[in-house]
Amino acid sequence: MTIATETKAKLPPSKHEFADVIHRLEAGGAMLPDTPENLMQIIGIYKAYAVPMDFYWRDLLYIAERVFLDPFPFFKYFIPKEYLELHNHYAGDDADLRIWRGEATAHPELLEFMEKGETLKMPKLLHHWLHDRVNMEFAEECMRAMLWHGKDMGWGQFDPYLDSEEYIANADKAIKAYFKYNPVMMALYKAFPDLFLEQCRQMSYYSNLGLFWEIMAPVFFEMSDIYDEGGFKGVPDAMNFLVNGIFAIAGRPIYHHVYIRGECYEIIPKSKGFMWLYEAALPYVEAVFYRTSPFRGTKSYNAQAKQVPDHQKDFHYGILYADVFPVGTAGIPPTLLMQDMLHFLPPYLVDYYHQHCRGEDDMLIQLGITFQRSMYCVTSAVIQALRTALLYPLDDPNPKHLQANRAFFEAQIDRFKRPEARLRNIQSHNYR
Amino acid sequence: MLSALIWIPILGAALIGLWPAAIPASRARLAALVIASSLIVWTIVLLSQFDISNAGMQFSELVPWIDTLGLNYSLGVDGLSLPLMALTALLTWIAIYSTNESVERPRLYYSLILLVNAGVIGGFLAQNLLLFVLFYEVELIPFYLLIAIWGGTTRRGYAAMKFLIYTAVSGILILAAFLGLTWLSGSSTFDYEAIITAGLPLTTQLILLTLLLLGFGIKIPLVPLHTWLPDAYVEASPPVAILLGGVMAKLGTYGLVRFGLGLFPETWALVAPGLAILGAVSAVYGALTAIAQKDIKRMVAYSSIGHMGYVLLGAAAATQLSLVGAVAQMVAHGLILAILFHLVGVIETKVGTRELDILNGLMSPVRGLPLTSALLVLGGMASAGIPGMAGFIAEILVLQGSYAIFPIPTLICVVCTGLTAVYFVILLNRTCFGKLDNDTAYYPQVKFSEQVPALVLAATIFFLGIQPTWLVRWSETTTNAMVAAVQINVDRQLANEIFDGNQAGKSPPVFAAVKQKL
Amino acid sequence: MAGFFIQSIWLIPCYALIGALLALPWSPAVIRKTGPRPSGYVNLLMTFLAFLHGVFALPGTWNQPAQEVIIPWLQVANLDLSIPLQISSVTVGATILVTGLNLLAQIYAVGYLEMDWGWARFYSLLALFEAGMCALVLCNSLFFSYMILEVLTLGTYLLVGLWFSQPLVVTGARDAFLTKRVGDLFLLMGVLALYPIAGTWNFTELAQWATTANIDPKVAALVGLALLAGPMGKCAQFPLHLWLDEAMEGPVPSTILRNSVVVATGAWVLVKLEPVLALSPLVMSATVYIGAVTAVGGSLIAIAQIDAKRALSYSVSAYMGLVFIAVGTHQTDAALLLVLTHALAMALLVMSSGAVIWNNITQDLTQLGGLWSRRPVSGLAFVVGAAGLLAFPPLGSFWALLKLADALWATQPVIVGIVVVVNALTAFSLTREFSLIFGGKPKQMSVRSPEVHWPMALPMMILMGFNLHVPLVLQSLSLLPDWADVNKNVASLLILSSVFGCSLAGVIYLGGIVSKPVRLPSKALQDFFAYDFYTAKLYRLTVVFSVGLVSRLISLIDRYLVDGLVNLVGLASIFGGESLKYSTSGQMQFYAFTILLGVGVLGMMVGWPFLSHLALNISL
Amino acid sequence: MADIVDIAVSAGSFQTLVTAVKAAGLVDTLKSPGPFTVFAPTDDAFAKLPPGTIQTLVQNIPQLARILTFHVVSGKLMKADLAKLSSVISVEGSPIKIDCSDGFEVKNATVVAPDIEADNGVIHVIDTVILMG
Repeated sequence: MTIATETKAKLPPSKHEFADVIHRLEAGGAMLPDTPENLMQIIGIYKAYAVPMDFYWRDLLYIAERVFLDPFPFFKYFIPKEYLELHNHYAGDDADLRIWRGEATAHPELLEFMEKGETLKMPKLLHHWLHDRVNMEFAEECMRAMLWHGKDMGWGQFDPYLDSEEYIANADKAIKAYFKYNPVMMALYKAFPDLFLEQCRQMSYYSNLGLFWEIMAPVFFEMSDIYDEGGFKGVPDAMNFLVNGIFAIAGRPIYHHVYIRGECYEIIPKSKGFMWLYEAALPYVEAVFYRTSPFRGTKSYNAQAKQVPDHQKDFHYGILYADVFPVGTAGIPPTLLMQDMLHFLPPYLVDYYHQHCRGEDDMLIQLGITFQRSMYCVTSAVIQALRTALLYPLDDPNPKHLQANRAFFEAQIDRFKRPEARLRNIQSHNYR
Repeated sequence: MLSALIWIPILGAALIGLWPAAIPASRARLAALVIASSLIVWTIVLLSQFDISNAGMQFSELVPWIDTLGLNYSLGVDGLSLPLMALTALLTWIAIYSTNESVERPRLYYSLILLVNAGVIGGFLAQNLLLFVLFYEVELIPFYLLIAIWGGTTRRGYAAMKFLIYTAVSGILILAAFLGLTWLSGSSTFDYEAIITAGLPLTTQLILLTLLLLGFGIKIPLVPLHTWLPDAYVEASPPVAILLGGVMAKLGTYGLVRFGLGLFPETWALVAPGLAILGAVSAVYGALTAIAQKDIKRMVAYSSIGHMGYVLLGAAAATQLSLVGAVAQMVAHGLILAILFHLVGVIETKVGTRELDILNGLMSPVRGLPLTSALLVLGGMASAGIPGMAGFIAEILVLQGSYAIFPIPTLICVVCTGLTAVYFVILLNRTCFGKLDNDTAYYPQVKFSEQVPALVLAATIFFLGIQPTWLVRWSETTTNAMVAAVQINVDRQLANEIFDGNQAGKSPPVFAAVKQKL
Repeated sequence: MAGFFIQSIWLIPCYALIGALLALPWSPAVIRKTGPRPSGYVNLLMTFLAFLHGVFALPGTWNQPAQEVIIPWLQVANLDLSIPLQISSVTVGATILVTGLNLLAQIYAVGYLEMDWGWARFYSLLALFEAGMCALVLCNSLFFSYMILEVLTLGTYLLVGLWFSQPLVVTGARDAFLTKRVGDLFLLMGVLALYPIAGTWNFTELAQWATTANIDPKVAALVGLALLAGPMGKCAQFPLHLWLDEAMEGPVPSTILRNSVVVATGAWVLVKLEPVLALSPLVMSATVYIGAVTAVGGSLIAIAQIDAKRALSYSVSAYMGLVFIAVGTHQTDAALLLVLTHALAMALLVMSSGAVIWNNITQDLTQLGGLWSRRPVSGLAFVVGAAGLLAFPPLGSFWALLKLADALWATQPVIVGIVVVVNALTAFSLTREFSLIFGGKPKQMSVRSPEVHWPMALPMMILMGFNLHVPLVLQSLSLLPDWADVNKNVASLLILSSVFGCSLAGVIYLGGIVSKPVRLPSKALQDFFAYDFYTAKLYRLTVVFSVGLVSRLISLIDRYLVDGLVNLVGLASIFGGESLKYSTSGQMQFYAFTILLGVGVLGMMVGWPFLSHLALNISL
Repeated sequence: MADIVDIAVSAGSFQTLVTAVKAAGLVDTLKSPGPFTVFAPTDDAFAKLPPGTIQTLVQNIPQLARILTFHVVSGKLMKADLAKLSSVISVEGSPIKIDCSDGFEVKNATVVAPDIEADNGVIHVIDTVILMG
């Protein structure tokens, strides 16, 4: 609070539509109001999100590194033991940087769910057919959003690299090795090299997103643990944990390795110097939180109706903008994620949902809105991290610097002025 | 056997209403449900015992009552009244079940509903004209009270009074016709069987028949005598609206066929063209007014006017097919109207409005009312005559049966099924489709028990649509006999020559025959 | 063995219905803990069973006369509504086509809708369509055909409305339902009117009856026109074509079926009704005119569309127009052959464009481009589909169009001209679409575009393979003419028209001569085609407007004139100083007065014949 | 005169920077003739970064090198030269904003000691580690 008064003393109040939010950000807070209820919700949902995420990143890496260009990847969602036991680089005893104090292998709740699901213990295939499983399609959709928006966003060097001669040469080696004993595909590769290269680029994005989420999962687990231990005093604490986390792991390399018959092909070597922050996190936030593509159940793709913008930069359909109310019906993709999180809600969140709206029956939407709140918190962390990295401290004595900070905050919040943005809604507790 | 159907509800009503000790609402409801269920069971027993190859009255009961007046307690059931009786039993149960558990003054409410039930069933069973009028008038007062006390808004008093006056006049007209009929035909009693109009001069018959038609026309109701209907249906609470539209209005159509067609086989042909046109006009009028409505309950109410037009058309044409169709349409319409009113009621309780411009996106599976919406789609489409549901086969029978006699009104009615689709699509598009409003869409959930009536009705509608034999088999013999009577009375010889009963399209040219005779 | 499958042929529609029912528990409000995908798998399995059943039954029908199985349904008064099933190689073959395309579309949907949660509804509705279409081809009765078409109309409403939160979907579903319903109702009028004249609804008996029928040409024309309206609605013919455009709001997998086999239901009924329609030359020429206008108009509109799905949908209308022309000129064999080849080729075209739309987000042709090298599977599918749709020997439609044109060459050269023009225009249109999607340089939205995953690619490849083998299949069914008997002039004219259309579009859209985006000299003309001759606007200004106006008018009359009388009188009573209590005796009188008035009017109407008769008597 | 590395080592307030440069294997590069302009963050500047940042970077040499090369511009640009520019392109490839209107600011860092000349270039000491973006 002291910081806030100081800042206000130095700068006149903002005239922005969301002046309250701007002032909160300038005081080191988040876009999400700081209430115990909000804190409880976002931490609870982080935990519920992290468990399927633990599946996502393992499977994404498995697909990128092992399944690779299999034309009929029927079993790509069946993670082999090797990848379930793959050590997360940011959890466990042998971590590069121990963010979560838990173990490095797959989360026990995830393993339990994979074994028993919501029904009974039965073979994997039956679980798959019963749709009693993690909706990996959601992760792939996020990957596709990053791929499709990749070139236009201008973040990092990852996407331009995919078009470089060097990348094509690396990919060529891997593709030839992969189809060494498959003359049909080899012939096809000769005829349509671009077909395979484009698939390979997609695989590189699988790897990119997998490596990104490998970090987010332990971050969220740790936040949940800290909260359970009574560690966070408010939403800003949680956000600051995220900000610190972003910096701590900013330098994590982003790469794409493929393992073919025991040999590693470095399609994107670590030595390219691609970093978590620039090549994965920022593109991810832009592509998935902000942009993605319109849900077919809410927008017409009719070219004459002009409901889909002409330019990718005008796409604003991410979770920060999405209408969660239709979740559960046809054409609303986040339903897959909401369903995934439904399995892993912490008990206090289940109790909380039972007390509101329709309780058990509309938990899918209640948790969706909680998720939206929590993603506003994550986005706040990204905004604050960018401010730390590129601008000035909040207590900078130079008013010009503070003005620059404010201009930055206002520019960020301007993106939520659109009518469909949910920033307005999450300010109130009645939005649930 | 039949008396039980009348006296069980009356006794039940008395029991619930007059029980000395205080009964909690749930107990009253339970008692009413038990009575209604026993009526259903009893009806099923009757259905199983009923001989469908017999055209005449079955299970007849006759107790002389007031000889001097010619009033006898004479009951009987045939293929015309049986399906309607079964419908009444089912809809009474539905009405009781779908009543809000915390209804005010539950004892009075449930006893009134049971009284209504007794009155209507009595009307269907009465084989004495005076007895019929008695029952016909008896159910008015409970209905009046049900609308006036448990009705919707401040207009309920107005609606109830309007309803009362209209239908009372209807009763008076019918009474007048019956009195005149018995008096002029020289019958010593009012027993249905004893009355023969054949000897009366045509003019007299026509006047009497006109009186009857006006009386029943108010009840059905036909345009332009319908103005009590939108108010009464809309102001009544959904269970009462179900009884009004599903059950009570059927007394009108039943009376039309039973007493109009049944007692005046000779003159029927004379009024039939007018009736057919009136049927078509009602259908068009109901459909077009429904399109313009902004209130879904009012829309459904007007749809009722339209659908009654088909019944009228079928009755007017009076071919074997059209008459079976008309009876089937009465049943189908009762079921469909009931499901629609019930669902509209559910929507109103949960969402708090019936305004088309406010409702939106109720199909949404988590926050909306998905099952209610799905059933509403079904009900609307059944009403619009989509095959596979009860409404379709009834309409087809009426239309095919009437086409040969009244091609133009029939084709107009075909157009009306299209218009019906228009307003139901408007209703469904606005209510079920679309997006929920984030500011308001925190509706309470529909409990399973609230869905039960609609599920039962939907299952019945589907069953009768897929197995329509169960809809028509009861009435076929009776209606055939009635049609035969119309023709035989016109000209026995002529009828014998022409009537071969093979093809609907080759129905004898009744009207030509009548004209010749005139 | 085949005998068993033939006797139980009625099971084919039942498989799908069972599938639809089994899918219901996965509706979102029922099973909540697990996802809805099993509903899809169950339906896939049932469709596969239906497909196998058809395949096993087919050999038994080979070179056999058509068998008929009667299933009793309803017998009332003097109307016998039993369901006659016709089992012949044509009908069984048609079920195989329907179930086969359904199977492919359902597999495709597994991929296309992998992010969707509405599987239960979607697959149930697909199953409903499958059941309906199989029942339609098997049943040999006009009445039941009408019934099925009505049910499918409702199915269209619900299937187009799958994504019901989206406003254009809602209006699209509405318009699809109402337009088809208009056609259905005219059909119903025809059905009702036909029975008293013909005494039967059985197609075979109708055909027999038609050979000897001697009816008033006016009646024949009216009945025929009414019967024609049903197929017009289903086949999206002018002026009932608008719904197909709006139905494109639905998901692509349903579009695969809609554009290939669902529209063909109308054509099927039309072919079945041909003997009845032929009773009136007027009806036949109306059929040809409607077909010709739709074929030429549809293919012109298709060229002006910028939406990938809509461009194809207008080609569908155009080809169904050709089917109308074929039926109108008594070429039912050619019509059926065209329906078959069109269905296969169009399904492939839709699959291909759907695959592109799926991961390029946009449907706008002008935003796509440069995909050929990266999307060869989709690209080849499009090429094969286009070749299969056009007169492009040796693929399917060439033979159908040849058969049609050949038969008319001598007698009605103008119609041959229309067929050639439509073929050329469609060739232009498809090449244009291909060039815009796959040719040129990548644009912003197509810059990253990997080929789709196997659930979409696999059915596409299977169907592509099947399209390539259509000539062999046709030959083995001895449906191909001997090359020696072929009218070489007609054949070369058709081929030339295809080549002309393709190369012209290729030059314009692939070459650098014409500046992009290609525009007609007149903006007004371009918009006239792009916005479908402004038909939607026309309807809004005429039909919709007038129905709305009349209904409001009647409603006002109802409120203020009929009912208002009561209230007016009540108002008068206020001025009379009475209190506004509804139960006052004064008002009772007014009510009574109104009722009396109503009674009087009704009495006049009912008694009119009598009164006029009386008047007549008196005057005599 | 000494080269850039020598100056940094001898100054004593660039221990983190020197360690990082050594870890990233950039010593030889910075000892080469160049010339280079180096924006050298002080130890205090590194200390301002949230905990863990440096640890992760040191574990991943290419990534560390990328951050460091962002602080290097090829050519010898004195403050006077930089004052004429609004931005320069770093060796990493991304642009660095320069603002000399009010003091001497490089992106969000302030130059605390400009124009320390070396054999193979010039060092400007900055108070904040600058990052791309």
